[in-house]
Amino acid sequence: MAVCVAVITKENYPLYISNIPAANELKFHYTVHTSLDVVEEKLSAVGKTASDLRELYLGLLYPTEDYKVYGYVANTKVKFVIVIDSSNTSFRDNEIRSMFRKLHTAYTDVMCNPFYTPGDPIRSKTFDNVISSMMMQVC
Amino acid sequence: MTVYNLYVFDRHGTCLYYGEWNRKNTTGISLKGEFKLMYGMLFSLKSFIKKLSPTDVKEGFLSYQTSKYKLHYYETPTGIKIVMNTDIAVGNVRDVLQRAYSTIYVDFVVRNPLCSLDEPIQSELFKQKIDAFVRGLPFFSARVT
Amino acid sequence: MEREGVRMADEALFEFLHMEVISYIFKSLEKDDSDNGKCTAKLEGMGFRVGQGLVERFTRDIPRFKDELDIMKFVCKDFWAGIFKKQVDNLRTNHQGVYVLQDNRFRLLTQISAGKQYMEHAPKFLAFTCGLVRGALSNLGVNSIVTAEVSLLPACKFQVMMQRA
Amino acid sequence: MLRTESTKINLMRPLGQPALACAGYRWRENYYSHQRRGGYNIGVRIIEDFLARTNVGRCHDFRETADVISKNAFKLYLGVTPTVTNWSPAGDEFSLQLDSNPLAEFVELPDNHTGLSYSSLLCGVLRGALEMVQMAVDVRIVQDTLQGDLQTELRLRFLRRIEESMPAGEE
Repeated sequence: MAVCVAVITKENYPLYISNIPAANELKFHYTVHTSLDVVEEKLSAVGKTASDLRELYLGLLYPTEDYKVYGYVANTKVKFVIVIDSSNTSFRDNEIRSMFRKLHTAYTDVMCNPFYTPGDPIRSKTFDNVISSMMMQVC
Repeated sequence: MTVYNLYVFDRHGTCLYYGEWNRKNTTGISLKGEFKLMYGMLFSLKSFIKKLSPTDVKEGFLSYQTSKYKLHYYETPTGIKIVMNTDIAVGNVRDVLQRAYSTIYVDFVVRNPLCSLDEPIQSELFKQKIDAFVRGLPFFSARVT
Repeated sequence: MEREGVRMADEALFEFLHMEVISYIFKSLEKDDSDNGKCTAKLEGMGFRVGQGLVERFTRDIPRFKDELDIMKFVCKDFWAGIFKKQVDNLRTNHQGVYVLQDNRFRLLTQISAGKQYMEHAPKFLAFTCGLVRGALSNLGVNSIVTAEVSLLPACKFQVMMQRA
Repeated sequence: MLRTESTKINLMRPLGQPALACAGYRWRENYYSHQRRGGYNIGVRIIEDFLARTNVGRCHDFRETADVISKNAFKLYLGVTPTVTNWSPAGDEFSLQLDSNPLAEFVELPDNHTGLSYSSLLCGVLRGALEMVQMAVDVRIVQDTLQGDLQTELRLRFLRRIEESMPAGEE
């Protein structure tokens, strides 16, 4: 499924980033980082145009040669980015949507852990498990 | 029909609340002394009744009646005791006392963090509610003959 | 019906816990004879963290907010109802970043008094909620200062002053 | 306007947090005793709320008590029904097993708090509530999902019946 999943704060620093293969870390960080500009752009259009961007799911941010980058921004401005391998063409929009829902729910649970300090990098086994379920089934 | 007075005791015998409506007599002793005697009497009555009963009692005693008045008694498993004296025409008021406990005592004493549970109740809101409750009872009548 | 029951239940639990937390904090700090300010600040801080978490959950299924007023309306309706089982009765603003939320029967005060009695105790029952609102707004990206004011229980006014960066 | 769908979970949230903050990140033992004492105070009041709302009468024996705790009290306040099990031969001790513990629903203990008995609040609540209905009971947590156990298990041991004392000043 996903090759990279990232959670970014409203101040644009990462709370969580996971990617496979791990060796490509730098590349993914770059990809995610670049996508944030597109996110900002899309968000700044909210309220200015009559488009339906009041939805939390932002859709495809941009495609590269190898990947498709999707975005989702919660009401609390926390950003979620999911990167899919371009070769994986069978993906439907609905599936991406439900992945984001899952991700958002998992993040909400993290926020509700009294031992978690908002803004800290996410270190949670439960969250890790959710993410890895989204990253598996690649091959 | 009418209501004379009402007592609420805690499990240790402290009188948490006392209110009177159409009570015309006095015992001639201080209220404090009266509370003590009342509780003592209830305590003895209750334990003796338990001893007399052929089977294990669940409800305990509910009321006693003289030719002039009737004393109604309700006790929760936590030992809160509500006592109401009425004239003798009043029937079984167990559900009334139970309602006084669940909708007034619990709501305005137990759920009021400023009320400690083992001291006489200071809350004006509680006093207003219980007064309105008693005055609203079908057998309450201020016009006593 | 079932769900209704469950909802009621948790409400009572929240109430009793809130009660106990307040009494715990005030008791534990009384010994150090420190001022009440410290206790209220602690309660406020707790509310802040809870507000942050709750708002994440409460806003998960609703469309993106248009503006600040939209956010405040959400706080008065969904957020308030989710926690206190009723909406704020009145929301006013000066359109310069000050909002006043009026609750005529504030849940955490309704059992305490209907009038002036216990007025001096009211602040400690409002501190957590002030924090709750500030925490929720902060997580929604709005920094604010939240204070509460009571002139007759159980009515209560929360004033939210936006802090512009 | 009410979002009933998620309210149950919503309100569990404010529970966990202050409970913890209540401990103020003190030492573990301290947390434990504070939670127990805090729980006790809650228990003392919540039992009245419970009786008022359920109209449950006095229990005849400890088995009935166990049943009421599980089927009525836990169900009412936490929305779960723990299994009553592992009775001692004398019938004075039993366990409440919870597959899921609503109090700890979102909790993950950090590495420096691994041994923390997060739910000890529950022990205090049960002890306080039962004491008000004249039962002195010892309650402890013997299994805890937060500690990696498969379920959470509370062990309740009946100590003695608290007899109603004669009012002061009476012979």
